Amino acid sequence: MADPASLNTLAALDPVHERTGSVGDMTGPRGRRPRRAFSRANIFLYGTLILVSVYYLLPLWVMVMTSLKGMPEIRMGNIFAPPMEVTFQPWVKAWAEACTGLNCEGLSRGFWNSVRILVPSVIVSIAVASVSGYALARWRFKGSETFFAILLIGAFIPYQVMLYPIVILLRELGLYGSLWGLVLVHTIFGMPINVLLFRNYFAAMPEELFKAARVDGAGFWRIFLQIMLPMSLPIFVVSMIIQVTGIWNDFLFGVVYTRPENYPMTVQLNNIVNSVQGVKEYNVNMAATLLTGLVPLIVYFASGKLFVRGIAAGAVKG
Amino acid sequence: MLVPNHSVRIRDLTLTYGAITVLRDLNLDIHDGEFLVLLGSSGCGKSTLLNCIAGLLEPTDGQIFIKGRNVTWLEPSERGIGMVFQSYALYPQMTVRGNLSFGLKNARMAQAEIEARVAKAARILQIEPLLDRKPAALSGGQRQRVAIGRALVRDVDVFLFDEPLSNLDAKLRADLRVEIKRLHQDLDNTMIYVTHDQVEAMTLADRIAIMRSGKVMQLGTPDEIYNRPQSKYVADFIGSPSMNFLDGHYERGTFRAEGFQIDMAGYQLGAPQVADRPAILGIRPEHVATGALVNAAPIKGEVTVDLVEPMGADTLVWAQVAGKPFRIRMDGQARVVRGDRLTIGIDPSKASMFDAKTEERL
Amino acid sequence: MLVPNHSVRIRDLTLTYGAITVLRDLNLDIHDGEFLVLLGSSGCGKSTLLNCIAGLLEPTDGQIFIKGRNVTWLEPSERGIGMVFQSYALYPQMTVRGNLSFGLKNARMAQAEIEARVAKAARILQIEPLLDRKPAALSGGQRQRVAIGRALVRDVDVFLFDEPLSNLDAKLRADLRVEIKRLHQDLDNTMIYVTHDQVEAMTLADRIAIMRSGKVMQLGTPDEIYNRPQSKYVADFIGSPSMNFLDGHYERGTFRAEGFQIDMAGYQLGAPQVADRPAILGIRPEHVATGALVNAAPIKGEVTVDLVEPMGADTLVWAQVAGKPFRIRMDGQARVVRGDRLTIGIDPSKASMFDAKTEERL
Amino acid sequence: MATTHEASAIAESRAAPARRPMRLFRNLSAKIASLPMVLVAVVIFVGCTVWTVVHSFTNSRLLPKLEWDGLSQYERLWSTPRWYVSIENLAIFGILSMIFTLAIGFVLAALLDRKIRGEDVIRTIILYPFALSFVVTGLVWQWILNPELGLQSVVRSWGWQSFTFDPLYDADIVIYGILIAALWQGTGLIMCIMLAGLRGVDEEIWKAAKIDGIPTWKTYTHVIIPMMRPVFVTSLVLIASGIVKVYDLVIAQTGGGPGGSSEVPAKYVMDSMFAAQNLGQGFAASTMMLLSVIIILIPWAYLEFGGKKRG
Amino acid sequence: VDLEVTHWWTSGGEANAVAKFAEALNATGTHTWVDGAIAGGGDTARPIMISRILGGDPMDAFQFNHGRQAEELIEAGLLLDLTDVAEANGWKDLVNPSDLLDACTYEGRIYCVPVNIHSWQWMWLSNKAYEDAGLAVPTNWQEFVDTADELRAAGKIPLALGGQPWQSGGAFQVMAVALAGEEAWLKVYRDKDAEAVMGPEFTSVFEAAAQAREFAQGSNVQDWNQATNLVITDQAGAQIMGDWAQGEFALAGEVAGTDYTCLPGLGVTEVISTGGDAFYFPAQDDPEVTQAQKDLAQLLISPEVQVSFNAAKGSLPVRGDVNLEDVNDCTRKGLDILAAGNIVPATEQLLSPDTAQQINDLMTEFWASTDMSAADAQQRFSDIIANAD
Ligand SMILES: Nc1ncnc2c1ncn2[C@@H]1O[C@H](COP(=O)(O)OP(=O)(O)OP(=O)(O)O)[C@@H](O)[C@H]1O
Ligand SMILES: Nc1ncnc2c1ncn2[C@@H]1O[C@H](COP(=O)(O)OP(=O)(O)OP(=O)(O)O)[C@@H](O)[C@H]1O
Ligand SMILES: [Mg+2]
Ligand SMILES: [Mg+2]
Repeated sequence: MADPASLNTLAALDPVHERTGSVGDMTGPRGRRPRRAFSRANIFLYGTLILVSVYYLLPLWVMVMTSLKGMPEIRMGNIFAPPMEVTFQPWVKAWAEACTGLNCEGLSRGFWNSVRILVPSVIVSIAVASVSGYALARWRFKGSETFFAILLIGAFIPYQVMLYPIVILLRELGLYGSLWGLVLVHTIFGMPINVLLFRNYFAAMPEELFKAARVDGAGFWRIFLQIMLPMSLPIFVVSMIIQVTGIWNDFLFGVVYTRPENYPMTVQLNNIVNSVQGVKEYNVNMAATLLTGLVPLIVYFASGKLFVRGIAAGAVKG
Repeated sequence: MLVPNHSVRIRDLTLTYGAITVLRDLNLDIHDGEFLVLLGSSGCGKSTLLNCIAGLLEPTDGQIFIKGRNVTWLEPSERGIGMVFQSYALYPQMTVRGNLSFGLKNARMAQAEIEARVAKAARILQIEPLLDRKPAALSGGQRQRVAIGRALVRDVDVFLFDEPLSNLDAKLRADLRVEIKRLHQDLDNTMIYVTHDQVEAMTLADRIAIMRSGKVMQLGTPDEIYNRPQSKYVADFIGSPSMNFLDGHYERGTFRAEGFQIDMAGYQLGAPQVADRPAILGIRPEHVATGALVNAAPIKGEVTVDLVEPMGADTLVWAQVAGKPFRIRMDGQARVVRGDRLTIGIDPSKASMFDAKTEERL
Repeated sequence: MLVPNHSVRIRDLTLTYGAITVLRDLNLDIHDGEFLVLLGSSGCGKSTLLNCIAGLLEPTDGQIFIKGRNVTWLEPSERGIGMVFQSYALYPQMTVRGNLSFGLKNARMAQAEIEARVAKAARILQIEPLLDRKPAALSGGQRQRVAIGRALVRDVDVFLFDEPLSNLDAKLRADLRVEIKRLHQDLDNTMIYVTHDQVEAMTLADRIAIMRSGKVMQLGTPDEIYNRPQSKYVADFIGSPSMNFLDGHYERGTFRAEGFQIDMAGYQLGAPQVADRPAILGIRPEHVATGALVNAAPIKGEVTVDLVEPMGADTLVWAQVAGKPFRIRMDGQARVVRGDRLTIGIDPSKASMFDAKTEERL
Repeated sequence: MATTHEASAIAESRAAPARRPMRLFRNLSAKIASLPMVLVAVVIFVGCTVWTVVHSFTNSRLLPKLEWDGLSQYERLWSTPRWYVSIENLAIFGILSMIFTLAIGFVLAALLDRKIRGEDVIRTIILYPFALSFVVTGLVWQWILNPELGLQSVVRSWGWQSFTFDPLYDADIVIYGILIAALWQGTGLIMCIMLAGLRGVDEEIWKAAKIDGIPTWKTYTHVIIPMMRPVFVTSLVLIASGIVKVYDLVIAQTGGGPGGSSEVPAKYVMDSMFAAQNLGQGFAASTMMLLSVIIILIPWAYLEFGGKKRG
Repeated sequence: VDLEVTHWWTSGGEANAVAKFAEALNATGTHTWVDGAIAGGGDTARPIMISRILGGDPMDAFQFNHGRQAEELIEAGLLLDLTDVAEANGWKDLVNPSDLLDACTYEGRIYCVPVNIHSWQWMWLSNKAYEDAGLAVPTNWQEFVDTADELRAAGKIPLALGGQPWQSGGAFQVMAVALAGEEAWLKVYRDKDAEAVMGPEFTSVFEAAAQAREFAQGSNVQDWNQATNLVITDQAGAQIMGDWAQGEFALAGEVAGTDYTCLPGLGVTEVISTGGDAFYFPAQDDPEVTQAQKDLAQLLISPEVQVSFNAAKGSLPVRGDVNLEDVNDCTRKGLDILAAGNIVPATEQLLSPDTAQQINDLMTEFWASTDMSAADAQQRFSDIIANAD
């Protein structure tokens, strides 16, 4: 096999030998390429990410720091500086003492209202959306896609357009002012995006599974409950996060479609923030803001990776 | 009635998606206890047909009978069928036992009966030790066994398989193929099996239906399909490596092509009288005699080896005849290399001849 | 130097992911112009090895030489390799032409040169009419041709294929296999080809490397691998239907098993002296003589047919020997049915014998 | 043979219930289950929209009334300077926020996709603002951008006396001040979607590009981004649906100021309906918003869905 | 009976005042005041109120600026007719000035209770700010204009102005009545005479407004009371704001005359407008509630409540027969002007909310952008007036 031609080739490669070591003794680079921990690319990459993180964290930092300062310190100093003297008074005030009109109970009054709104709204809206998404993905009927298209366009309609007609609608249904009326409104407005997510998710699930279940004699509901549901944790997490944040943060619906005893926390927040008494009490405002944002934030931090996974399954495909 | 006992009858089945017609006036009778394989290239409508039989797709027109019952409008679960899918389609969150009993529970069967059936199916398929595992903890072959078990427990008249082995590797595929064959021998159910793997089709089928664009091209035993294909399409489709085709003319008992002619005396014509016409002669690579066997063949010739593909048990040799590639299948122990001259022999009785225009068998 | 002209040399290659060692001290020399197939079951590290050669994975230890150059630390594009992937990995938004020329443009090649190369590759692969289509408008086989073209235009020394045909159906797979083989004959490049399909391996390879858990079990020509497997693993792995194994004892030139014994006189032992020990005898189904050939075989016996799998060109018969399934491959024209008694003959010179403990060839 | 077929077929069809069941009742539970969706689509989205459009041709004031007033609400709308300011702002805000959200979202996702350490932490940091409402977002950024207390004063206190950054009090750039807050709140979600999209890209594509010697950035621009079209479309839909509704943020951050320079259409609608008690005007403005949405959506829907049917 | 009352009085002084109502109602023993305060001003609160009334689940009473805002609700029969209470208690005689009650009257029936008189026509000046700049506190608009530059030089904002549109519209309207005179003002605001807008009187108003715009540079606040706070903390020299600003001064412990100075009608034309707040009562089915609503209506206008409420709110009582003792300087001035009958109607009574909104928008734009000339603004103002209904 060692013919002269091959020797020629080797000779021609000689300059290379000098650079990378000869074949004969098998020297030269070996194993993993040596890599500086601080390569230029890495510095750029991590540098950018750190800068970005600072930008995103800055407001949170400002909120927390401000909420721990007293008013004089705020007026004097730098909003980014940590408090020289930590005080929890603003938190106490925001939670329990801040006044709106005659009510001086702070946010505490709204918190439980928000919970009472949140729980049924999230459950009902997700239940309805998931069933609809499932029907759209797996049980198409004549016109179902048209309804879905309308629903999607509905996502773009400004809420203001529907504020009045829905008031009238709720009045006719006798639900106006009740908690269930509000649940209905949240279900309606959460529908487009959630149905889209669920539909895409269920459509991406193997069709054969669904067929197998039908052959096994399972009907619409049984397939949904026993086959689809147990496989849909990620998308439920995504949907839940979107609904929890959306509903918890809602102000307009909460205030337009219910009565004061049901006003959610955001109404209190708005009241605290907008009831300026003399100077704005920024520390109280920030504490109130943080308190209000706590629930969705916790949900976010807790759900972590599932969210990305669910998004991947529900938003990207389809 | 004198007709054979039909298990599944399909009458004028048509299925369209908007403007696309996937199945067109399809008729098919499947005998009781028969193993019928639907074979065809991708997209020809095999799965669609199977789904129609299962009731998972609604036909646009036509009727489907199972065991003499018109099931066209029945729910899948009421048709007495079981189905096994390519992707196994096991319920991922249930154990194997749960998977097997799901359908039975849906039918509100008594617990004791369910257990008995699951146990029996598990025994038959040898998956008893796996009953409490979840599908994720099973290998591909085991999963497919469970999927088969799911059909088994339901004690159905007709088994439908949609490419059940495609997701398995070659080795496992061969093993499971044998198991399915055995299962059929033991159960004597009707089985309809979709595949596009012809080895599977040939080994498993009692009869094969070759499909093309929503129509059945030929329905027959593997032997018929292989040895007496009714059209060039079927001839080309079946057999790997595929049949060699030679273009030429049929003239009074002789096939003439550029550079040679073959006396078709031993060939059994489809019709007593065949007029002269342009024709195509098809010869399977393994029907080309080489070595010692050449002498037994009526017609001989010589070719040059272009390419050699050793495949273990046998060796495929590529040569040229009339300017077109010509495949010859030789024994695995044959030692040939590129450039060798090879004497070959052809036996017209093992060949197939087609009309050049209609591509139908002559 | 007297070493053969090596195109790719791999020295002590080790790759670990944390605690998992995927490749362990792997050495492999691939000749210039050779078609080497890496064959092994799923997860044995074939792709990992290929990716190391391509420079897509960094080895933990060891060296890689291509054409005598130590490329261990070079970028993939500088190694003079082209790679073809199972999923084709075409750039979906570019036309075929764009796919072929993207790499060249990036290397700032002159426009005229690029065009010439693309045209040449397109001619070789017969994809000229497709040049202005996007991948989505191509069939699987066409896509894979384009993917090969992408390596072709780069005029590389070494082609790497990672299961390029797995996504294609059987028919197309067979066709493309031949094309790759032809391509290799025409180009005379070194090709390293990963597959777990043994037919592919057998037909394509100049040499096959059988891998198992990150090690090369046997490296040899298809003929060597098939006929003289060095271990039971390799023997079992190669060949479909797989080899029949009989458990027994090797005692002074004779293989004894429950119920029968075989005189191993014709068997070529690996070592001149082999001590008595428990052994396993392996016989390929196609090496079991039947019909007229039985008389030529030194050892004869009789079995009952359990199951028949007609496969067109040949027929697989399942029987039992010493209580274990025993496969026999017969001619496709053979007519046997379940229950038939069959006389078989075995030729020890075509058998393989392994140590029962080490499973190595005796 | 043919006659036997016929006979048996007839026998079979006589014996069995061969009638096609009523279409309406097939899969009844699926239809019942879809009822809420159908109702929402028809009653709420179509019904309320029609209601609004109809009332935009009336002179409804505090209460909706069906007193026809022709096109006068529209004439009035298009002769109102504030409306022009609003749509101009929305256009600037919309285009910029689309571009920046997509760009930043993608770049961040691409950075995170580089197998970096601490990906989870950074992803959470970028995503968390999405949990906060626009009201909160507006407040915090109003606070940070406040020239007397926020960023500007801090930088000045470091000695850079001439540093000026008070977008919320400068009519010319106030919309950018809002944009900063909007981006802070919204990019996280888009980044997540993009990240998911990037993770969905076949790894072999990357390998192929590496072997072709394509630099990473070029692989992104020439291969990956074109591949992620559906992801970009989803993102765009999400961003766009948010943009049309931008209201809370403006209210919380600037209240439309300074001098009405950060007005947006949604605010115009709200103010017309409730402050000016001129419902007809508000409805006319909403109708225009809706119209613009439809004008944007129809070509998109046509591209997305129209093509599929033909192919 | 629990009576839910919705209002947007949430600033310190306002809340204090509302508390007087609540105390009075709770003191009856039979009724309870349920407070439904919504912060953010009328623009936030109005949609909520209207939705609730429309939705068929109204509150029991709500605060509104009386005037033309509620007309349609009355037409639709959604509000409680208070005529019987009014007649029984002789509101007609005791409400002073009488046009306050007229504003509550629609086709001869009375639908609301006026609770206070608020006048817009005030300018509030910080004595300390002028002192710091070494200046005398101005006594009229001209003096203010003359000293503005010096004040600015001393690092003070001459004129504090918040960013809410109604503040801009209001400040302009105050300047208009003060500088153009009552007659010209009425021609424009009441008679909708677009010609008058282009007349010399209003030309000078617009010029003055353009000057004022200069003076207001630098007051980067949004809410009115933050602007007031600039005056309280002596960062700004003056603010044009209604008498409700007094509540803030009071809350900050400032004393009229010593800490701050007030100039009704900008010290030029000493009139006050008789705007104010009123309470409406949505019609309810439950007769018990209806009775309670009427009780509340009567209570709101009762002398004791009027005194305590208005003292806290810094506004004037709606009845002439109550005696406000120890009122401060400014309130005294207001009462005197009221007694002298130098009153003009409030703009809410003259302009529809729609027109008011348009004017506010124009003024907001004008105050904020230095590139809109006085003449341009005048022209656009005239267009709005020409189209006003
Ligand atoms: N929902 C659908 N809408 C339109 N056409 C469809 C639809 N489903 C299937 N088809 C078309 O019907 C034809 C038959 O599809 P089918 O799945 O039955 O093929 P197949 O023979 O099973 O192929 P494969 O071997 O790839 O599974 C295909 O050409 C396909 O494009
Ligand atoms: N990133 C990784 N981290 C840890 N283990 C890995 C990783 N990638 C691969 N492996 C492991 O390395 C082993 C070899 O993988 P490789 O992809 O090379 O197998 P293969 O022989 O190509 O198999 P296949 O035929 O399925 O492609 C597998 O067991 C796999 O689990
Ligand atoms: Mg199929
Ligand atoms: Mg691999």
